[in-house]
Parts: sequence; structure tokens; C-alpha cells
Amino acid sequence: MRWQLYKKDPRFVFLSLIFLAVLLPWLPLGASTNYVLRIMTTAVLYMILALGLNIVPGFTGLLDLGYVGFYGIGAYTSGLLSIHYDLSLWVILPLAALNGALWGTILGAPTLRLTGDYFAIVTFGFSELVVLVLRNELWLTRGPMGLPGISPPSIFGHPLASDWEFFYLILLLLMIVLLVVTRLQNSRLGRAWFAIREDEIAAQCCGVNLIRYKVTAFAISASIGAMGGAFYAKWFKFIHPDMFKFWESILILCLIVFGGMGSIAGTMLGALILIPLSEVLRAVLPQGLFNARYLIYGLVLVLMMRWRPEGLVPFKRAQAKKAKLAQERLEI
Amino acid sequence: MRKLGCFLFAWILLTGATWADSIKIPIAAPFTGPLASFGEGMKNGALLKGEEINAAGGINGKNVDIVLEDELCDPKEAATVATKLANDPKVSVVVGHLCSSSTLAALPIYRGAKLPAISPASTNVSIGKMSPYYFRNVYRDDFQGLFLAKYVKIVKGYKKVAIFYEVNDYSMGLMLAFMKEAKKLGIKVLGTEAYTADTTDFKPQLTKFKMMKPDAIFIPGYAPQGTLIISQARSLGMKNVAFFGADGLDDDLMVKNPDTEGLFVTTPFLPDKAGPQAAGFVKAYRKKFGKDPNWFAANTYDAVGIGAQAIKAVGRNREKIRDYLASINSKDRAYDGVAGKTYFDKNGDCLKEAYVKKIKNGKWVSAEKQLQ
Amino acid sequence: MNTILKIIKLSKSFGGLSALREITLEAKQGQIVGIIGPNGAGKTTLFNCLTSLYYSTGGQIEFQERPIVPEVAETKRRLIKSCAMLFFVLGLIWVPLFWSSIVPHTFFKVEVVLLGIFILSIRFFLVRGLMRFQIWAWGLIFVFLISDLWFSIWWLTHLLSLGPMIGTGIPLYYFTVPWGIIAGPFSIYLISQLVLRKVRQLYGFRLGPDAICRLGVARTFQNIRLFFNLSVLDNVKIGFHVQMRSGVLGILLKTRSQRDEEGLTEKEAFKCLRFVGLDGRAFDLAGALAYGEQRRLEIARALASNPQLLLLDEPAAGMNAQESSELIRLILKIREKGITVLIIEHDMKVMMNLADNIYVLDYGVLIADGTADEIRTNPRVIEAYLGGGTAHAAT
Amino acid sequence: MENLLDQSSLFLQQLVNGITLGGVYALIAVGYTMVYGVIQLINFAHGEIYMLGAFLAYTMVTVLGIPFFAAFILTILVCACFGIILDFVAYRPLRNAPRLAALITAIGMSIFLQNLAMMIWGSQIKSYPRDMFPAIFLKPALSIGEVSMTWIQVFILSITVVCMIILHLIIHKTKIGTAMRAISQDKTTSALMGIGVNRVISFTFAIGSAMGGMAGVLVGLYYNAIFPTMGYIAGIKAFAAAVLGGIGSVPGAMLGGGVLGIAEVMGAGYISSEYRDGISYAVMIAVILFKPSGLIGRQIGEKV
Repeated sequence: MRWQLYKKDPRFVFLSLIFLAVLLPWLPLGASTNYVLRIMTTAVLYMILALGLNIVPGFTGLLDLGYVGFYGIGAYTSGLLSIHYDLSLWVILPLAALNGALWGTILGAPTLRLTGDYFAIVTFGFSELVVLVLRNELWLTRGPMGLPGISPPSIFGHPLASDWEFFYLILLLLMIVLLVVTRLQNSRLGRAWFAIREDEIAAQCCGVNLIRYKVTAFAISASIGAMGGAFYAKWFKFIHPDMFKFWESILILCLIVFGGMGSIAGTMLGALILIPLSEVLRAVLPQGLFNARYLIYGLVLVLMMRWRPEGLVPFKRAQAKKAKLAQERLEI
Repeated sequence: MRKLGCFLFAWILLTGATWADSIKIPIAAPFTGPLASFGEGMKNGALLKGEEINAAGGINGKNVDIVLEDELCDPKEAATVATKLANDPKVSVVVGHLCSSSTLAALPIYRGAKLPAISPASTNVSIGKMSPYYFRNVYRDDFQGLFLAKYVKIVKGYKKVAIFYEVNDYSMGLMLAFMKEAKKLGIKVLGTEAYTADTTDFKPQLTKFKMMKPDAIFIPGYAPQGTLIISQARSLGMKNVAFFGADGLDDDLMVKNPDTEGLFVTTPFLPDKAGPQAAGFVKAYRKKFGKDPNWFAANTYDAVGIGAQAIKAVGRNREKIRDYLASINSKDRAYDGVAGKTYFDKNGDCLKEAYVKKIKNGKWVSAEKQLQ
Repeated sequence: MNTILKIIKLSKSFGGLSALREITLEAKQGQIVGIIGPNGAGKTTLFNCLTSLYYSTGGQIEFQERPIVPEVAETKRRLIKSCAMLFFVLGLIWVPLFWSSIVPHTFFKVEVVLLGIFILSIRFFLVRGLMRFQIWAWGLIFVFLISDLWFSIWWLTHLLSLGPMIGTGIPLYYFTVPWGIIAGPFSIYLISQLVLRKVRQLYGFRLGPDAICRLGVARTFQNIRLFFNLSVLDNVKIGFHVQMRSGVLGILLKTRSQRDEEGLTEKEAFKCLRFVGLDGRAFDLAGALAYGEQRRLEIARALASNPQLLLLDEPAAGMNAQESSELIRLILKIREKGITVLIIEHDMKVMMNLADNIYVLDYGVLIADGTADEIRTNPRVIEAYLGGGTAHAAT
Repeated sequence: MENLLDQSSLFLQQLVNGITLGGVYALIAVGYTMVYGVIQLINFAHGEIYMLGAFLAYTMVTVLGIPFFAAFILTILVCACFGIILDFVAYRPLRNAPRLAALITAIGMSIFLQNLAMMIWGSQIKSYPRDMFPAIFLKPALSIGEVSMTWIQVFILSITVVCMIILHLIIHKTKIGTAMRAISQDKTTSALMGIGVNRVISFTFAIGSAMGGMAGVLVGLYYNAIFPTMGYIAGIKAFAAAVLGGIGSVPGAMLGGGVLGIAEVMGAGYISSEYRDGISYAVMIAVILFKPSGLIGRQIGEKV
């Protein structure tokens, strides 16, 4: 009896998936293992970013177009800290998360009173301003010269170099973020967010302080984005303002829309499918049509909203499954 | 679980390398995107050199396969392309990366895989000391800025100059070098104004320059924005102000615009000033592509030549090729290419002469007075 | 039986159209009070003003002697307005002084100019907040007062080092001396007032809907506002939101108190569902319930926040006879728990044998109040309801 | 004294540049204002229609050899049809979907159109051929001392003013104008009153897109540079102008465009040209925060 229950339990499904991922570096892929590993590391990084962004549109129903601003803030925090003070990744991650949360609150507090559309535009303005500051404040970020020479992360003194080490590191980060997001989802905070998403007026009358919970959602989402940025800087060893353009926000938004806004499994699935897709397209598409990839992402957004707005793993079905599971657990 | 498994399998097929035995020399440059016209020059130069090598029996009997890798001048793409090349055992030397930001992104990956790379077009100053595996057969921005300041002072004799730079590493590197030398030579820099890659309205900044009444305006940016700046300046009534720029403006796009009469730029390659092989190269290039080669084509032609020569000499081991390239470090051992003699210093940079050419009634013509 | 809710001369107008005019109403502890009236009489508007979803334009509401909607005297409004204006003017003078004294000494000219604009815009934002009695406005004022004080002291002590006013060439101390004389004492006085709580007390604050729910006022809605994509159990758990204490940290570290609280909430939620007879459907989505069950779920959610006062907005609408009699039994069970109930309803059968006291609203005006029998025979009520001169009593 | 003359003529020239830029932003902003006014949707893809206008005129003149003014009118018509198609394909099915869905569709369409143009016309900067428009455009129409205003600037400003007047008349005097205002108040009720809601909304899209396409051609003429990503930046600035003027009011869009154009040029001229785009973003955020109804707009009350 306990085994059937276990089989359907989402936690078990995630754990087995991650266990399978751990085997990936040892699969016999021959020459292109590193290339495959690098693509999968990017995919897992975008999974983390998508989980972070999912908290704002997915849980609370607010469209956040400025997510790449926090991603950039996290990356530059990590880059600058490791160049000037040579801190290790384990010190930088919490600092980057705090910095992201700080900026999330500074942006969120005054703007979360606005209606949906205006809020989306203000977050968009914020991320463009972040890119401008990153590009023009030479004294801080060396502007368009970028930040080369960021030291790679090191565990117990051994600096990580090969791709499978980075892959395991990003898997570890994914598990931490997954833990955080699932705990939040099934807690008082998560229910308050879902209430805000379903019906703000009713949520208010149930005692949910709208502004406070929206700002908390925004701050947590920003800190996860900044953490992703911190890893990215350490992994890439070079960051440049043009890497944090508006397009990244659209790509991450596309992941959660494709996967299913509000459902954790859907967001992860979305990232797992769409990110490697761009590499496959690079091999398939002829030389000239190279930026046709962005065309396809734009199309995905339009078609998904048209025919399946709830995404691959609809939030409603996930809730029903969760409720069924709770019922069975109660009967045992 | 089932979905994940079959997905991975289908994917391995796609990225599995083709096993036919030929020497692969990849060219990493922006073939699409805003700077596609520069990438095109590199493509033609490399293809031409590839044909010539194969016509002469290839390297140690094996044919040379020129592979074009498009990186859109975007650091993220460059890193993905670099990983792909670093993992390909058939690649032993890379000719590539035009934009400095994508070069900086690819550097750590090449160093990690001990893969030597020769850049025919990346002129940023800070790249040299970054990695022992990186060489380039083009001069650096600071040398170019210094040369331009000297040329402006001695040959043109301008006293008051304004600088209109684009906010990117190439353009700012040139500006800083030029201003340092200009201060030494007594040229007064009236002011500097900035623009971004996607600006089209330069009138506010140009109006400011108009009021300063400079003798000349230095545009260290790229050609697409250069033509706009010059024609918008002319329409603002700045008729007698001269314009000059660096290798970024050296492109046919400038010739099509009638306002750019009298514009002069520095360039590493002039058909009539270079050696005898240059004449052969220019004829072959015009026959194959129907237009004169710009300096990107010439430098890439040389870079592929240097790479082929290294492979011929020491085989396909990456470490040995790197040592061979590092050994070309003096004038007598230099590679005598189309764009002059190329030899590398300890940072992998090279010291090459710079020439000046200008637009005279609608054609690129080498300037009368060169500065040696 | 002390009065739990007192509404004095409450009025609300949507720009010209006055929905409520001078409503005075009382509810005693443990009583069931009914509000009836023809459609568009302003009943739902009254509920929305009570739970401050709307800002009422006049009058006062007190719940257990605590002011929900503060009574704003005209003198207070004028004092706040003048204080806001003075602050606005000081701000306008302060920013050019800030620029002129800071910019010459710094390398980051552009950044300082932007900082000045930013501070100026925050001051505009602040004046708007003051005008609408927002609490955060007072917090921000405190910060600015201290910065004004600090700068006036710094300017007065460094008179000689100040250069000319930017762009005009006039020496700066022509401005900083009068500024110091005005701003210094004014800041000190206002800070002391803030600290001694006098000004803050004078200044009543408006409570938001969530604060009112926390005080113990729960409500249901005329058109059902449930969280349809969440399970029935979760809907009720959200009702428990005000009674739970776990914060972000507690959740992330899954501390013992957080786990216990979740377990307790689950048990309580089941009890609530059993109370309204929905425990069989605990794990279905709220959207999958029948209409009557959704009505009862909304009541269960309202009860979950352990209210003293329950506002029911047309609970029996669209229900057949059997369902409404069940509803009456449920409301009586609620009253036994000691919860005061305020009902808006059209179904006379439900109102007549439930409500101890009934108020009748017509076009935003209170036309009658009293026990069920008095209302039944009151001519004005009949005329309002049935219109014209028909005299027979409403059934 | 001489310096003062220079300073003032610099200021006047910047003002002229600012007003022209403002005129262009106003033309694009009208598209945003009308669409948002009627169906409360931020039409992200409107910037792309502006870009398509510029490229259509370019193709018509260079490839099809149509004379300039004929191409100008034709571009306006084609853009109008394109606006209708865009509404029909992307927004009509989502008429009563949640606002988040419509917003995401708009972003998707904008990305799709941008890259489609990049595939068709390539991503290099193209410029209108010199002989395409009558040579008189480049000669200064009136010049006082250093300050000069070319005929092309006069042409842009006159067209902007004419369009605004026509639009104002349409909205306030014609039957379809009243229908538009009715729909912006309440879609369902106006449908009950017998207004063909979808027909009127398509008409709104048509006018907005026509103006956007016109602005595209004018910008191609004035700055002589068109490239596929020009729509995205100008679009956001035009939206900032629409919000600044008061979303939903046409005179507001004109005022907002003018103010934003002048603010940007003065900012670029006097404060710092690196933060040129930043100024319009900062203005947008400040206006949304402090005065969401904009300079002229009416305060939209929240009805529970």
C-alpha cells in the first residue's frame, strides 16, 4: 500500500528525476559529453530562474517583465565580490540573494500598488535601467569592457574546472531552490499567494495583507534570480552588460508559460524542453536563419496563450492531484 | 522518465561529429546580426585561403575544411560556440572572434581546453595578457589610437578635435588611447559624447559639437552608425568639419553615402602598399567575389595561412601548435602574409604597421601622405 | 448586551451619485441584525464601506469601541493640509540648495543631480500620502525631518565653504541662512510632536480590509468569491490566515512551531467543514461544488477567521426552500457560538424568523428599523418595496 | 556676449530637435492610447507595426519603384490592414481571457514580428536612397542664425498636428467615435446597445496602426536609418509618452510625446548622452508612480 502512495508523491518523482540526472555525465556520449553537459547545465540554470520567476506570475498572478534586472544584479554582485575580495561561491550566494531581495523590495514596495499592466511596464523600465547603469557606470562595473577573470567556484580548496563538476553544483542549487519553493507553496505564505492570484478582494477580506505578501513574493523571486546570476558569473568567468538584455526576461517568461504557470513540475519541464531546443535548432537551421530561434519562442508564447493558457502541466490539475494525495495519506 | 530518455537519445544523433578525416579550421565571427558585413569579409578571406591550400594539395595530404561558426557578436553565443569547438577533437586551431566582448567570453573556454586561437580582428587592449593560448594578427587599439593622434597632428594639423564614441569596449578603448596621446601632442579635445548601438537620432549630440566648432570629429565606432552620424551632421549644416575614424569605419557602407567625402580611417591593409602577394590576393578576391577585399578579408586570409603553416609544421596536437605560434616572435621568423609581416610578442599580440586611406569622390583610396 | 458595532452618519458618494446618506446603525453582541431594501438601495455598498473596500466619504464606524473608519474633523484636515503644503515648499527650496552645496565637491555630477531629482520626487509622493492620511507618510516625514535638520546645521556651520548657487553665481549663504532659521526649529518641533504622539493621535488612520478581518469582522460576498482552483480544504485554511503566525523563516526551516500550527489548522479546518456539513467534499476543488455547497463553503471560510461579527451578503439568494431552511438552521447554530450576524437578504421568510432587529434601506437612506413585526406593518417599507398605494402586507 | 548667443542658439536648436522627436513619439503614442483606451491592452506589437511601416516604404520605393508620396499613402493603408489582421489573429480570441494572457500574447507577437522582419530584410541598418524623396526636404526651411529647421521637420510636425485634429474629430464627432468611447467604458453593455464591438475595435487598431506606419516612414526619412529592432525601443518610449499624457486621451498622447521628446533631447544634450534612454524610462516610472492618470487623463476609479 505504502509503495503506491509513494509512487504518486511529487517529492518522490523529483528525487528520482534528479537521481537520473546525476548519472548523466557518465552516459557514453563520446566526444560531445562536455557539450551536452554544458547545455544541460544551462537548462538547469534556467530551471532555477524559471522557478524563481514562477513565484510572481505563477503564484501571485502579477506579470514581472523585469526579472533579468535581478539576474544581472546577482551576476555583477558575484563578479565584483570575487574580483575585488576573492570570496568563495558559498559566501557570495547568500550575499547575492540578499542583494536581490533588497532590490526586489526597493522596486516592489512603491510599485505593487499599481494595476497589473502598469506594474509590468514599471518592472520592464527597471530592468532596462539596470542594464543602462551596468553599461555606463565604468567605475563600478567596467561598463562595456565587461568583467573578465572571475575566479571559478571551489569546494574545499579544489577549484571546479570540468563541466561535470559544474553540472553537479547546479544540480545541488536546483535541489535547494526546489526545497524552498515547495515548502513555500504548501505553507501559509503559499496559500496566501494563491489566494491573491485567484481573487485579490476575497483574499484581502480573509486577512491577507496584499502589499506585504506581494512584496515578499517579489523579494523571494528576486533573490532566487540573483542566486542564479551569481552561479552564472562564477561559471562563465566573464560577464557583460549585453548578456542581461530584455530578451532574457521574455525567454524565462516563455518557459513558465509553456510549462504551466503556477506549477513547479510544469516550470521545470518547460525549461528542460525549451532551452536544449535552441541548441538543437542551431544544428538544424541553415546558417542564415540563425535568429529564427527567437521567432519560434515568440510563436510559442502566442500559441500557448491561444490554445492552452494553463500550459503543459496545468496548475488546476496539479492542485486536484495534490488534494487527492492528501486524502489518501489521511486514510492510511 | 520515458520522455527524458528518448529525448536524450535523439539528441546525441544530432551532435555526433561526422567522422570523415579532414583538418577542420573553424572561423568564429558574426555572420548575421548588426556586424554581418565584417563577418562576410572574414568568410570570403578564409574560403579563398582554404581553396588555395586544397588546390596546393592540402596540409600533409589532408584537405582543409573551413567551418563557419556564427556567434552574432554576442558573448553568450560565443561561449556556446567555443565549447562546441573545444570539444571537437578534429579542431586543433581556431581562427576567430571579431568582437572583443565575444572574444573575452570565449577566452577562458579555449584556455580550459588548451585550444590555440588566432583572432584576425579583435583589437581590444585587455585581451592580450588574458590567456597564453590567444594570438592575433591585428594591431591593438592603443597602438591605433596613438597612430591616429600622431597622424592628425603631423599630417592633418588639426588643433581642436571632438570625439563621438559608441558605448562599447572597442570604441572606448580607442577613445582613451587617442586622448592620452592627444594630450601629449597638444591636440585639444573639446568634448566627448556617447551614443548606443541602437541610437538613430544623433542630432542632440551633433548640435552640441556644432556649437564647439571643432576642426574634426573622431568617430571610433562602427560603420553602420558612422554613415548616419556624418549625414546627420551634414544636414545640421556642419559642412566644413572633417571626420576621421578607425578600422571600424573601414567598410563599403561608408562609400555608398555621398556625405562621407574626405573621411579618412586607419587600416591594417592597403592593396597598393602591401607586398607582391597582396596583388595576387586582390586579383583572386576580386575574381571570386566581385569586389575589393577589406582588411578583415586580408587578415583572415593571413590567419588561416598561419594556422595551416603551424599544422603543417607540428601536426595537430594543440599544445605543439601553441608553442609553434609562440615561437614566431621575431621579425626574421615572421609570417610574410598579405597584410605585411606578422610576429607575436609574449602576450600573443603583434606589432604591425598601420596605413591610412580616405574616401575620394566615392571610392576608398589610400591617402597620399602615409606616416611611417 | 454591549453594542459590538456602531455606525454613525456614514455616507458614501461615487462622484456626485450618493450611494449612502447619513446611515446610523447598531448591532448588539450575539444579535442577528437584518438589512433589507430594494435593489440598488446601497446595501452592498454599506458592507463594502464596513470592510473598507470603499473609502467612505463621511461618518464613523466603531467596532468594539475601536474606530475602523476614523472621524476626520475639519480642523484636523486643515492642519494636515497646511503641514503638507509647508513640507512641499521646504522640499522645493531644499533640493537646489542640496545640489549647489554637494555638486561642486563631488566627481559624480550626474549621479548627484539624479539623486536630487529622486529625493524631490519622493517628497511629492510624500505630500500625496499625507493628504490621504496614509501611515507610511508619517514614517517618511520622520526621515526627511532628520535630514533637513542635519543639512541646516551643516550649512549654518560651514557658511564659508559653500560656493555660489549653481548657474546663478549668487553666494549660497544668502539662501542657507534663512533656510537654517526656518527649517531647523520647524524640524525639531515636528519631530518632538511625532515622538510625543500628540500629532499622531490627532491623525486617525484608516484600517485596510485585512486589518479589519484581523479585528474579527468576516464577510461573504453577494456573488460568490471563492478560490475556485484550490481545494475546499485550502479555501478554509486561507480563512485561518489571520490566526496563524508562521513567517517566511519558520516556513523555510520547517520549524516545530510551524509544523504544529499546520497540523492544528488542518484539524480546525475539518471541524469548520463538519460544522457547515461539507466534510465529505474536503478534497474536491472549490469550483466542482454545487451552488448551495459553495455558499456554505464561503460561510465556513468566514467562520475560520474566528470572527466576533459575521457579515452575510444575500446568503440565501438562488436557494430552494429546502436549502434555505438548512441555511436558517446553520445561522442559528452560528448565533449559539456567540457570533453577531449582520445579514442582507431579499427572502422575507429567512429574514422574518431569523432577524432580531431589521433595518430598511431605500436609495441610500435608512427609512425604518425595528423588530420583524414592526417592519412588516410599517407603511413606508411597504411603499418602498411594492411601490404605489397598495396597503396589504408583504408576505 | 558671444557665448550667450551660442548658448541660446544651442538651446533653440535642441528645442527644434526635441519637438520633431516629440512629434514622432506622439504619432506612435496615439496607437497605444487608442488601443489601451478601448480594450485596456498594452499593444506591445504596435512598435513592430511602426518598424514595418518604415520597411514597407523602403521596399516599395527601392524594389517596386513606386514614387515616394504614392508609397507613403500605400504604406499607411497596408499598415492599417496589418493592424486589423494583428487584432483578428492575436487579440480577438483572447477578448475575455484574463489580462495576463492578452499581455503575454502581445509580447509574443512583438518578438515574432521583430524576428520575421529580421529574416526578411536582414538585420543591417538600411537607409532610404537619397533620390527617393524630393530634394527640397533636406534644405532648411527657416533658419535664424545658427538654428535651422529643415523642411522634413516641418513636414513631420504638420502631419502630426493634422492627424491629431482628424483623430480628435473622429472620436468626438462621428458615430464610430462615440462607439469607441462607449466600448472603453463597458464592452458588454455597448454590445447590448447594438454596437458591433469587434468591428469598432478593428477600426481602432486600423487607425492606430496607420498612424504608427506613418511615423515609421517619417522616421526613416528624417534619420535615414531603419533596422528591425527600431520598433522595440521607440515602442516603449511612445508608451511612456502615452502614459505621461494620460492613457486613453488623444491630446494626452500628443502632449506626452512632445514633453518626452524635449525631455529626452535636453537630457541627452545637457545632462548626459549615455543615459539618454534611461531618461524616458525614469520619466515613465515616475509618472506611473506619482500620477497614474497622467497629465490630462481622467482618474479611473476601481469599482469592486
